[in-house]
This record gives sequence, structure tokens and C-alpha cells, in this order.
Amino acid sequence: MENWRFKPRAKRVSASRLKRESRLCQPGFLLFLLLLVALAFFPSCRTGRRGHSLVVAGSTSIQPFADKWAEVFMEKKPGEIVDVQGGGSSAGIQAVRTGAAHIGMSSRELKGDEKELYQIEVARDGLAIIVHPSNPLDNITIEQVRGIFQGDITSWETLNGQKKAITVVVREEGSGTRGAFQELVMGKSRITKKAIVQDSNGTVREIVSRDPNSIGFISLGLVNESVKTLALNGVKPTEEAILKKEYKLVRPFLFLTKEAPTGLAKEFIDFILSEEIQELVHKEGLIPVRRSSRPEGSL
Amino acid sequence: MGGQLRLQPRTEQKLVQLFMYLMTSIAVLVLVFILVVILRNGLPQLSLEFLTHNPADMGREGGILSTIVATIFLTFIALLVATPLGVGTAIYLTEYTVESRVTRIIRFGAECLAGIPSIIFGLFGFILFVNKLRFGWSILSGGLTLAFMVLPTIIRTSEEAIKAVPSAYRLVSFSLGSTRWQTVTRVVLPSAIPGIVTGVILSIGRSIGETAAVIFTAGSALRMPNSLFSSSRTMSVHFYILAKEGVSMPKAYGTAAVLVISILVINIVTYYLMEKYIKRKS
Amino acid sequence: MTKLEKNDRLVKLSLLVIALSAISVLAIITVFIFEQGTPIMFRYGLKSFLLGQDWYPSEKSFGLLPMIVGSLMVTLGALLIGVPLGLASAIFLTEFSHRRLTRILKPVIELLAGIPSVVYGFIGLMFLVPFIRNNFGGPGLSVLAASLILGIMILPTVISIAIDSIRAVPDSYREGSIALGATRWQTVRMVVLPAARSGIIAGIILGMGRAIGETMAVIMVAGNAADIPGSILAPVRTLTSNIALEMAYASGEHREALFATGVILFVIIMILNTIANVTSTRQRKK
Amino acid sequence: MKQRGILVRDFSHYYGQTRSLNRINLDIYRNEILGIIGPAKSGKSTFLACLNRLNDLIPGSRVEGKILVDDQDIYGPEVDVVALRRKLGMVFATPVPLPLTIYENIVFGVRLLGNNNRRELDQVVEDSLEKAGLWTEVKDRLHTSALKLSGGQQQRLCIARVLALKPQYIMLDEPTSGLDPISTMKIEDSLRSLKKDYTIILVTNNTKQAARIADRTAFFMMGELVEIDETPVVFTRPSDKRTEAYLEGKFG
Repeated sequence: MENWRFKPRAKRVSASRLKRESRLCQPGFLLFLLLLVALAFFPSCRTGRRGHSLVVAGSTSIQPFADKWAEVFMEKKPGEIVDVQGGGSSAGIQAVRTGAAHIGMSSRELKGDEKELYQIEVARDGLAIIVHPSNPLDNITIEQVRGIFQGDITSWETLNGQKKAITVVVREEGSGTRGAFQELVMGKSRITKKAIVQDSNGTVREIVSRDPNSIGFISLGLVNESVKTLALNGVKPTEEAILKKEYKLVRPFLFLTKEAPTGLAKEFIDFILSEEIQELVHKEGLIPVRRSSRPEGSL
Repeated sequence: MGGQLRLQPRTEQKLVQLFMYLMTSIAVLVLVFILVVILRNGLPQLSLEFLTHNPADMGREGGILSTIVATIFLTFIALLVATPLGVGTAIYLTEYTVESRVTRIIRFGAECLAGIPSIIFGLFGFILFVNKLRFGWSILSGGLTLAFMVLPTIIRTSEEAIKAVPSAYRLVSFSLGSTRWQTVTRVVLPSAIPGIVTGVILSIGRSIGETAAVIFTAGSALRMPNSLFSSSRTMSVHFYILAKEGVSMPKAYGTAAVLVISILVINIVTYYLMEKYIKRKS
Repeated sequence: MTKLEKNDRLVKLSLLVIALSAISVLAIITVFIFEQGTPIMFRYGLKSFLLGQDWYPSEKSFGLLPMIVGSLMVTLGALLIGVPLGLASAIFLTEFSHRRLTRILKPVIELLAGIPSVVYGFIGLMFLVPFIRNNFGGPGLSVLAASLILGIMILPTVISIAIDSIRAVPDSYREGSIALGATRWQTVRMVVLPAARSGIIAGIILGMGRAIGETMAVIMVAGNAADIPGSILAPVRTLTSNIALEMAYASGEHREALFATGVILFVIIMILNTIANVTSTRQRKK
Repeated sequence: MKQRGILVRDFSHYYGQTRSLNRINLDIYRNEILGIIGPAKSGKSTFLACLNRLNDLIPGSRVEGKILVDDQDIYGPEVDVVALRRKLGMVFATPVPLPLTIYENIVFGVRLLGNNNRRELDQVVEDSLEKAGLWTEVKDRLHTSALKLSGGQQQRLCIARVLALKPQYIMLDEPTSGLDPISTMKIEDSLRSLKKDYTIILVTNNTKQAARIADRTAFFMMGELVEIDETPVVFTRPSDKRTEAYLEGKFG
């Protein structure tokens, strides 16, 4: 009752109980103003219009390569900015249709009304079936792969004699790599629910490289010495085999634009199709599409 | 309570004490183990070059400068937005209103906001800032998303700091002829500043360490941000990608060490501030 | 006078606007998540979302039950690990250890609360997962790994809140109990813990919220198989990781389904919040 | 010739449903020291708060009747509350220096008006501290924290802080309740000397203090004004039995 009185023994007033009154209105929104001003002066706003940079978005399978291409491109053309984003093939297609991105990247063939987009194939990629380096298995049939990934074959026993459960590692729903795998290998069958799911090729490779009983699929371009690729129906996933169409698990790397590319987009695409970059593409394990300057059979 | 009281020794007591001792050791050791692993593997990676060079070759080479810059910008935007909003809300709740349905709603809202997982903030920021407002994956989208995420922390700590200001100060200020706003700006806020700063610093720590909300709003483009609208990869996102995809373990450890050290420094500063604050008040 | 009142009202109004806009964030988030997530739930039926066991978005099959069960299992696991460890540590540090030790350890533990979750996930991936795979079998990426990592992650939260609420118990309680001939442990068990109970529960709920909402660390160690795990060594996917794994690449109904995942997560969190709120109110009333 | 400064007419005050002051009628003359005594919770402090409307800060506070300060109804619609509080300076029971320097404590109220002229401020500080009898003690450390002063010094600082407002009335709510006899004496001395320039209203639960320095004394009990008269009269020939009983220490 009398607790507002300030006496040694008196309780403190709860702060919220003091109210009313005020005279000088030092602007209460001063804080807001400050904020606006600060935002306006944000150091880099002057260069900041998004229109100046080229937004490339889509397939995470293409992204690491596109990142590198962009890096080289920006080095060559200082001042130009290429923004490479992941998001996945479907998102990339979506982004270019809505205008959120200038160039979409898709690692699967377009379907339905997506086909109205302008598409440029910049490279081709094989899908490699990978296992742990210690796995004695070298060859596998496409039926076995399907059996493993749909969960019918759960032990290595029939494959390499080891009585070990198979750890199946796949990409997540929506990813281009999984889409390609589904289409090229699984057909109508479902990938098993028990499969471990990872959201990038790099992660799948990491998991497989650490687990001796695992099997997975990744972009051929991202295979390194930490994992072992399996021959499919007796065919090793090499560039030669792919070019000869002997190795079946191949998908295109597509760059998509709404209209025929112009301006910076065209410059960037032309740059990627240039000999220099196609060389780089090759070095990174992809299959170049532009082969004119390369003599036949030099692979 | 020092545990110094002499008791008759009892087996139960002894056993329990042993058990507790073990559990505590496990807990502390595990936590310290994490710290040691990161620092032991990460510190050798640190060099001036690591801190002042941009990542190259997807992070396999070079340093982490651009991710540091991106982290700083993102955090800066987050605080620029969240601090005035949070402190303003706290002032309103403590100084300008009495307990009512409105304040209860605001408080409950702040509490709920505090409990929302960061992935939900990420989803929301992605839809609102990246898509609807067309900021794209950018520093701005990421910063605003983080601002919303740390807002409850700032509200709560500011409110506590303001409440801790002795009400006698307010009474004196009013009796000397202050308006309420004068009381707030001249008496209450200056006294509450250490507490408010503590909240802000804690928020900095949270912003730096956040991954889930940032990856969907600021994107993961690996280059130096040069505008509010450039997509950028923060340190924690960089670390996440390096570590998970096995790009480069040494660089991953190096990044983690920078991340952990900056957060430790921030927390230690906060802790020190709070200690000082408590001491001054008592 | 009128001017004075006007200014007064202006300040108050602008502060109210600030406060409301801060809180409207919650409303906006709720609206956006629900707007994006609920239509698809009603289109396919709530039941098929909550009880469906098959998550094949490309085939329009959106069963979230594995993720709901996964989230609950992992959170429960985290509590089973984090709570006993955390409580024991808190009791030890407040009631049994030397004061100086507590003074060093409490800040250290609190500092560790600030370590980013990706770091915990990374440590889990590097050390825990191989350990589980080599010693217990299975892929290592498992319910067990996720629970352990989350349990460790919530330790600092549980410990520091428990310490605070145990410390808040007046010393006179302890003295009274000891004066009656109780041992220190009896005092703790029969006097201190009951008195600190609601604070401890609030801390546990907070830790639980952190565990159920954690995303990146879980993605790294849980294996993310969209299947109800048959054992603690099987991989598991939580609601949060379902969103984070697939969000970036999803479009159309798939994306909507991920927002629906967000809605379910949101509802679970809100229920937890309300419980926490009620508990802490009850504590205040005491 | 005594001039009336404050007139209280049929004044009642409520906290919610509870009545804390019941139909008070009294006059306060210019340049007098009015002592207000009475047992705890008798309404003395509430009465002070009503005079400068600090009671506004309490939700559920409500008044009836009138208080005129210099012929102005302070509960009227046109009242500038801020100006009123400057006119009736208030000193609280516990010394509350703001966490500022001595100097800044004194000029706090002056700065509120936007006056930042260094010379004027210096003058105000010196004058106020002089009047409060603190100048010589603190003049060399004006820019050190006020929190470092002793309790008695802090209370005189609070008085000086009020004086800096150039008020006409000074209200003190048990200003010496926490102080030692020597500090108390110093404060009483300064009050006596302040009398010629100010009207002083002194609430005290120390009846001897009222007897020592008050010109007139009012006795409050349970929210009622029991009696008010010249101090010697109240102390020697109280007209009400309750006053007598209180002064004899039968309750309190």
C-alpha cells in the first residue's frame, strides 16, 4: 500500500508501476531515424545494386564447378560480379522462370513446360557408384545397384562375401543427383527409407570414405582417392566410356535462361564454353561439351 | 554454502558424493575435450595470412577473410535492427506501462520468440526477405533474420537490467522535475547500460555461431561481400560446409578455432562486465 | 499542459509501436509459416501428414511420422543423457564441491553454452560416429549419436539453470535440515531439490527446447534416414533436419510440405513453451 | 504577518479502495517550519506525496478535495506537474544520490531545463552546497562520485540538490531517520538557516526533532489530522488525548 514511499525499510517500487508524464518529446523514434541513417550509409551501398551482378542459381551438383568458373571469370573481368547460389535444380529452374536468377543451373533434363526455357549444355557428368576403398568389390550390375538402393539386398555377402550389413547413402529428395539416379537406375522403384540421407555430394563422399560397409552415388567429377568407384555392368566410369555411351549413368549440366542469353549472362556462358574453361571442366573430372579444338581420340 | 559442515560419515553420502563427482567430471571433461580438440587442431592453422586472405579453391586454400567480413556485417545489421527494437520494447514494458493484458501479450510473445528454433527463423527469412521482398540471398536478408532471432534475448536482458535500476532513482528524478522521458534517458538507461550491453554481446555471440538460419537467408556464396545485397558465407556456414563435405580438415579446424575463440572472448567479456556490474550494484 | 500531454503520449505511442512491432515478428513468423504450410496439410489430409510413414515428396507422399517420432526419440535421448549429468553436476557444484572449484567451473560451463552447434556436430561426426560404428555396429550415424551430441549440447543450459535455482534455496532450509540430523545428501534430496524443483524443471524444458530445435548438429550425426528407427543404432531424421536437408532444393508441393514440417515443429515448440510458462508461473506463485 | 502558502481543504486520498488520508484541512504559512509527526502509516508521507503529486506515479491513487499552492489548485486541469515538483522540492528518508558525480547530482534538475551554461551551473552548485552546509566539505572533490560520501553528507547533498531547483517549499520525509546524531544536528542546523528563504515541511517520527525545530506541529494519525498548533502548544498542552498519548510514548 505504502510501498512507493522511499524509506529504509520500504520495499522498492516495481519499475513498471511508475507511469505517466513526460514533457520534452525528444523524438522517440530517434532510434529509428538513427537506424535508417546508418542503413543508408552502410559502407557498400554505393556499389550495391543487385542489377549489376549476375545471379546464377540451381543444382548443387553444378554449383562447386560454377563457383570456380565464376572465380576465374571475375578475375578476368574485374568489376563484374557473378553470384553463384545452390538451391537445387528445381529451385534453379524456378528461379530463372521468376527472374530471381539470371541463369538457372539444372543437372537433370527439363520436363514439361520447363522446356520453354533456353538451355545451354555446358558440360556432362557421370554418376559414379562409390564404396569404401577397402571394399574388395570392383564390379556391380545395375540390377544389384537397384536391389541395394531399394532395400532388397541388405548384406554384402552375395556381393563380396563379407557378412556385413550394407550402409546405403543417398542424396536428399529434390537434389539433381538423386533425380538423375532415380531416373537412370531406379526407374519406378523407390529408394529405401532406411538409406542415410545427405545433402551434398561432398558429404556423401565423406560418409562413404569413412564407413567400410557403405555404398553411395556421387557426381563423377567429385570422386577422389578417398573412395572407390565401381564398374557398372563391367564398364568403369571413365570419360571414354561415357563418350562411347558405354557407361550409362550420365546427366547433362544445363545452364538455363528465360530468353536467349544477352549481356553479362551471355558473356559468362560464352566464357564457360571457351576452350580455357572447358579445359578446366575436363581437369575437374567433368566431360566437356565443346570438343572442336580437341583432336579425336586424344583422350 | 561451502560444504564444510562436519557430518557423521555415512556410506550413502559417500557413494552419492562419488557418483556426483564422477558425473561432474564426465560433463566437464566432455565439454573441455571439445574445446581442446578444436583449439589443438585449429590453432596451428591460424596465421595472419589465414585471417587476411580470402578462401580460394572452395576453401581448400587461402584464408577466411571474406567469411569474417560477412560474419561481422551480418552481426552488425542484426544488432542495428534488434538493439533499438529490443531496448525500446524493454523501456515500454518497464517504464511506460503497468501490467496489463498488452504487456502480458508482449512478454508472452517475446518468450515464445525465444523458444522458436533457428531453422524456423531461417524458413521465415527465406520466404519473407529472400523471396517476397526480393532481397535475395544476401547480407541484408541474413542480418534481418538474425535480428529477429536475437530480439528476445535483447528484450529480456534489457528488461532485467532496467528493472534492476533502483526505483528510488526514478522517484528522485521525478521529484526533481523530470519528465518520464528525461527520467528514462538521464537516470534509468545510464544505470542499466552494463546490463543492456551484456545482452547485446550475448546476441553477437549467437549471431556469430548461428548456421541454420543464415544458410537459407544469406546463402553460401564464397566471396567478399560488397553490398547489402551480396550473398555471403559466414564463418559458421563456411565451417559447416568445409567440415561436412570434407573439403579441407585443416581449414575447417582453423575456421572452428577462430569461431570458438571469438565466441569465448565475447563470453568472457560479458562475464567480466556482469561481474563488475553486480559488484557495483552491491 | 496540453502540449505536455501530447508529447507524453507521443513518446509512449512510439515506444508502444516499437514494442508491438517487436512482437509482431512472432505474429508475422506464425502467419508466414502457417500460410505456407497448412494448405497442403489440408489438401492431403492432416492424418496423412501426422501418421503417414512414407516420405517421398517426389511421389506426393508426405508422411511426417518418422520425423515426428525421430524428433521425440532424439530429444528424449538427449534428456536421458543431459539431465542426469547436468543435475548431478549442478548438485555437486553447489552442495558438495569446494567453493573455489565452483567459481572456476561454473563460468567455464557457461562459456561452453556459447560454442556454435556446428562445432558440436563436427566433433560428433569426427569422434562419436566412428566410435559407435566400430564398437556397436551400424553406420554410426544414429539415434545414439544424435542423442549424445544433443545431450552434451544442453548440458551447459541444464547445469547453469539448475545451479541458479539450487542456489536460490535459502540456506536456512539447509541449516534447519542439518540441525535435525540429516546428512548433507539427505538434505539435498529431501529439502533442497524439492525447493528448487520448478526452477530445475524450467531449465530442463529449456534444454528440451534447444534439443528439439537443433538442426545443424543433428544433420551431421543423425544419418537422416526418413524411417522410424528400429534401434538406437539406426539412423534417424528429425523435423528440423527434414527442413534443412531438403529446403534448399525443394519447390512446389515439396516445399510446402517442408513448411508443413515447420508448422508441426512450431506447434510442438509452442506446447513446450506453454508448459514452461505455466511451470514458471506456478513457481512464482509459490 | 503570516502569509498562507498552501491551503489544504477537505482533502482525502485513496489507494484503490483504501482511504489513506481523510478530510485533511490545514494551512501552511510562508517561511515556517511545519513539523508533521505521527505513528507509522498515519498518512504523513502520503500527505507529502500529494503536495507535489508524486502520488500520481502509483496506479490506483485517487484524491478528493482541494490543495491550493500559491492559490493554484494543484489537481486542476491546467497544472504543470513538472513545474509543481520544482516548486515543492522533496527530500526522501534515505539519501539517494544518483550514480553521478557530486556536481552532476546538484545540477541534475537545472540541466533538465536545458541550461548547460557552465558558469551558471558552477554558481548553482556552490550556492546550493553552501546553503546545505556541505560546500567546505566537498568543494575539492565535486567531480567524484556522490556515492562515496557518508550518509549524512549524502543527505545534505540531497537537500542541496533540491535547493538547486530554486524551490519555494522544501518537503523532507524523515530526512534524518537513518543518520547519526551529529549528522542529524548538522541537517537541523541547515534547516533552521534555510527557513528565512523557504517554507519547510518536515515529516518526522522523532517527536523531539519536531520540538527542536518546528514552528508549528501537526499530528497525524490513521489518515486523519488530529491537531495542528504552535509547537510548544502541541507539546505542552495538546488538545487531543491521542496526541498526548503519542507524545508520552504510549504507542508509536
